[in-house]
Amino acid sequence: MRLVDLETLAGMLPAGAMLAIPPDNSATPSSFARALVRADVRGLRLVGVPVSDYATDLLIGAGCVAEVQSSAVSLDEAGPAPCFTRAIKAGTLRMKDATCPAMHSMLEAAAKAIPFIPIRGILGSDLLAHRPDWLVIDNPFAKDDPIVLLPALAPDFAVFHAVMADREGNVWVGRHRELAVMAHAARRTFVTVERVIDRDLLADAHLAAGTISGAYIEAVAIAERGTWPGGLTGEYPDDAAHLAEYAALARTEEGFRAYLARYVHKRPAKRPAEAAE
Amino acid sequence: MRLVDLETLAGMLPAGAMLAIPPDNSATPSSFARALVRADVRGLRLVGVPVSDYATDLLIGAGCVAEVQSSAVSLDEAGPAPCFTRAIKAGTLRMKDATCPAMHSMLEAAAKAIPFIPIRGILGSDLLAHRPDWLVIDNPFAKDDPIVLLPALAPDFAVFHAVMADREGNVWVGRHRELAVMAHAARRTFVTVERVIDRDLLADAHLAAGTISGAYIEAVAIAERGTWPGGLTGEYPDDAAHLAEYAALARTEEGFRAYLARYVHKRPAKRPAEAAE
Amino acid sequence: MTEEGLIAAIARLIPPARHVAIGAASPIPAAASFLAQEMAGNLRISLLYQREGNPFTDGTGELFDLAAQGRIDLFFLGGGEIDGAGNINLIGIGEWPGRTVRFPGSFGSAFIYMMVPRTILFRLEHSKRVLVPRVAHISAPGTSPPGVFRRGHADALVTGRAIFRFSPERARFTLVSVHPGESEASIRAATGFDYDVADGLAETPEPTEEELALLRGPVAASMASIYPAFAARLWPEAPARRSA
Amino acid sequence: MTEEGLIAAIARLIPPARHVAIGAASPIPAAASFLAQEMAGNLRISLLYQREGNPFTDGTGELFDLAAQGRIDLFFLGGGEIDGAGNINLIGIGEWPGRTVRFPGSFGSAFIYMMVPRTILFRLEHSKRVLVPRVAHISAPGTSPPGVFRRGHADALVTGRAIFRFSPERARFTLVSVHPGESEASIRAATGFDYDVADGLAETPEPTEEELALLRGPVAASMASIYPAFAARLWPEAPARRSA
Repeated sequence: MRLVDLETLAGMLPAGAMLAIPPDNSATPSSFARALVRADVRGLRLVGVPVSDYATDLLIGAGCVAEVQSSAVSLDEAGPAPCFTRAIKAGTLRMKDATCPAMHSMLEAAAKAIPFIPIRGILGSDLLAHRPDWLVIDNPFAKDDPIVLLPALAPDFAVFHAVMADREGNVWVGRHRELAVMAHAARRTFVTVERVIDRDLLADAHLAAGTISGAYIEAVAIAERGTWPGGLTGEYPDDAAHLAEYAALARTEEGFRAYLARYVHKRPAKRPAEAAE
Repeated sequence: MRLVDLETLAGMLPAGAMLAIPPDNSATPSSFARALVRADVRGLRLVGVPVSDYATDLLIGAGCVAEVQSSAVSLDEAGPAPCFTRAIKAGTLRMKDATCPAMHSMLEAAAKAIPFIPIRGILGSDLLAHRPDWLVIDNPFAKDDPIVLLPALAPDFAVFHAVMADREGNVWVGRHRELAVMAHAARRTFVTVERVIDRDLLADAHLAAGTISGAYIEAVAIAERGTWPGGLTGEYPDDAAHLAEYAALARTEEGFRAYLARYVHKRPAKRPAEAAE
Repeated sequence: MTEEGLIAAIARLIPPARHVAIGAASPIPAAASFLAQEMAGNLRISLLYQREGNPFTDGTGELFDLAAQGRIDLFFLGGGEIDGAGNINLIGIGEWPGRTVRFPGSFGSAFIYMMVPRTILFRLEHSKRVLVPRVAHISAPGTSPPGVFRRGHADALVTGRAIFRFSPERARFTLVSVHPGESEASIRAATGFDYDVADGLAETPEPTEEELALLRGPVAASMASIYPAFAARLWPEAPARRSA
Repeated sequence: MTEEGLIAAIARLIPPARHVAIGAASPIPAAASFLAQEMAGNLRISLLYQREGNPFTDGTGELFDLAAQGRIDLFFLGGGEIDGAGNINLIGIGEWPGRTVRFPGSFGSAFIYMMVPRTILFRLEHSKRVLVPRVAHISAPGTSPPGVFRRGHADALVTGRAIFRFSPERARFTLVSVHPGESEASIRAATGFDYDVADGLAETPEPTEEELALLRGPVAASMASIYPAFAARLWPEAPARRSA
């Protein structure tokens, strides 16, 4: 495990990479996304685990994204994702629509290194016609039982934010097991954390149960309040006012540029939230 | 969730049930197995998650078992499982041999309620010829790529031992996620625990990460030192001397009967280990 | 109809469910479920994507596994468009994937609509824009041909103006209740799809005193920890949050 | 050969692996891995089914997923029978499933033998009973036909008497080293399968001073927490366990 600073971590992500990120209700790497904008990484193929939010919309607006694969892109209570919606209407974004359990299953298949996995439902949804990579077969274990097969999805990178890492690169994610699945599925995993602790997370039985082994983690950077404006369970709440401000500004190209100037490229000293960024 | 005593819990398991139990290195329900012997439950179909140990051997010796599906049955350092070996040679036990990751995958498929799941490997193993329920198909996503499909395995019951439950039936299993898979896969789950605590396991972020929701748990019984002679991580070590004694006694039918009389039917007062049993 | 009335109307539809699950950004279904829990007692509520009151310890995928296992009796779904055959569209309008109007995306609908025995469709806006003859794109189908594994269908469609019941055999809604201030004619005028009208077409009852007391007491307290903005708006006087 | 010698001999086979995993009840492979780690530095050791030193937080299935992902470079397998084509039998002898002799069962062998790039076969007993011309039942095949997904094969077979290397192309072992006290003839007499003999057939070296010091120091300490009985027998004078 390498402990690097946030800008270095963003610089380690090559243009065109397929990058899986979780949404805010999990542990969205918002500070990392802003650092990617600053690093001007282009052509990203974003994977929502299983949906996408602010970080994805920001990267789309900043022109960093070629493709999104997700079950939904929205700002939740703050409404539709403005840059995403604009890009879809403009036809400038390749969108691979999915459904939440399919996103989970495709990543789980990659984590198990099996080439495909079946899933119930979906038959009769127009999603199928637009996912030539999803097949329908007859269940070999039954008669007249059509079922969807999904291919494994192994992202080049998984990136998420977590409360803490230890010196071995073990990362505590609590009950957010989908982050473990992401890390197992992805070829390489980067993590931003609130803090690095000196004790061994795997040595404490209570903490170990919510820990991802450092075996899966390639690099860690400290990013205090790294999910902001999202919240982090047990640490700080959502910043609903900021998300509303983002939603309002991002409604226009000019507003979005103003947002970038104010909150991404310039990092105001008066926002202690992101001192480390 | 119902909190019952151990003998009641054993009595809730019907004859002929398919019962998944983990081995000692996970959280084997040894006290529960002894209670099943006392309750004389017959015709059990045991599922090893993914292997089987003392509890399985004991139940076989006591005549409670019609079938074992497992990747291995042994007493680990204490050597071969004597009653199992005897029953196989006598042809009195239906054995469905498997391999560890297949046991995990079949249970994971049941937990996801998908009818089957692919698995790499196994091709060329004689296991396949003896598992007509395991199919080989051509991977529909590739050319000339044979792959094994396993059916989902949903046991009637999952039973395991854990450190603690709370009043809502939430059960802390720590890093033993295979116990969560078992509980998700099985139609009904019984748990024995060292103790029932008054605080809510899901309300503590550290404990919640290692907790199975009470939604999956049908009944809980207190069985102090419930994995004995196995150990329980963080609580008590293996009792290697007792396992060696079991292995020696169980080598003959007469010895096994003596073991039952001494340690199962009669519960010696001088063994504080199992006061609750 | 007041939001409290809507919540009470939905709560009455929930029994005999024993386990209801609720997706993201669904304060009214969540409040209805808490009310049904207070009324009926033995109801388990699983809230997806909520920091508080979240029973899932196996990640955000666990809800879908639970649904697939048949352990969830009732789910709530919305739709950018909902048509008279029960199809829902969360994708968009115009050329795929929504070049004219883009909705957020299908979330879990394509799966969960077919996995749970009962779904309550809920959409506050009741207009010809939302309730259409035929959705532009199907996120999740209202019915499925024989042979397709499916546990259930829409049970009801609740809007800000009325309540419909759905017949999967006929793939068709029946108007069963109009909210106060609405009429059979006003609903017909606002609905883009064709439907039947129940013989005993009723007016959706206002909440009872008991329902109101529960809403403003324990339900408000539960909601305050999960949907603080919503709870503060509806019940500014409510007691402090109770632990979920 | 002493057990320490055997451990050192196996340790020398481990590089250039960066991640080695070890199954249940394998004290000698575990000790060899700890020694290789001390010698080489950057070696990750994953111990299955051990209370201490267990890095798996996703259950006992995680090791197999790791192996499937190609994240484990080297694994150790044994066998009730091992034949000259590298097939291993952990099932038994006689009518299936082992009516004459029953072994414990196949454990993960049918999978992991095909998933990891390198496997070291280890069996202390070197006899015609164990090393047979053809195993009675195949738990895991030594080689696979073209088209079958397989990452690797046996790299070596280590017994209490000798070391063989395996050629997957020829599905055949080559004797490369005999332990002190053994000879080319004594190995031939004790081996049930046919094999080749390396041109430069060597004697397995005794452990060096450095290896012995590491074994009796840090390796003994690591082993004490994982295989206490084994460690106490081999190294009764060793320091107390260090935390894993």
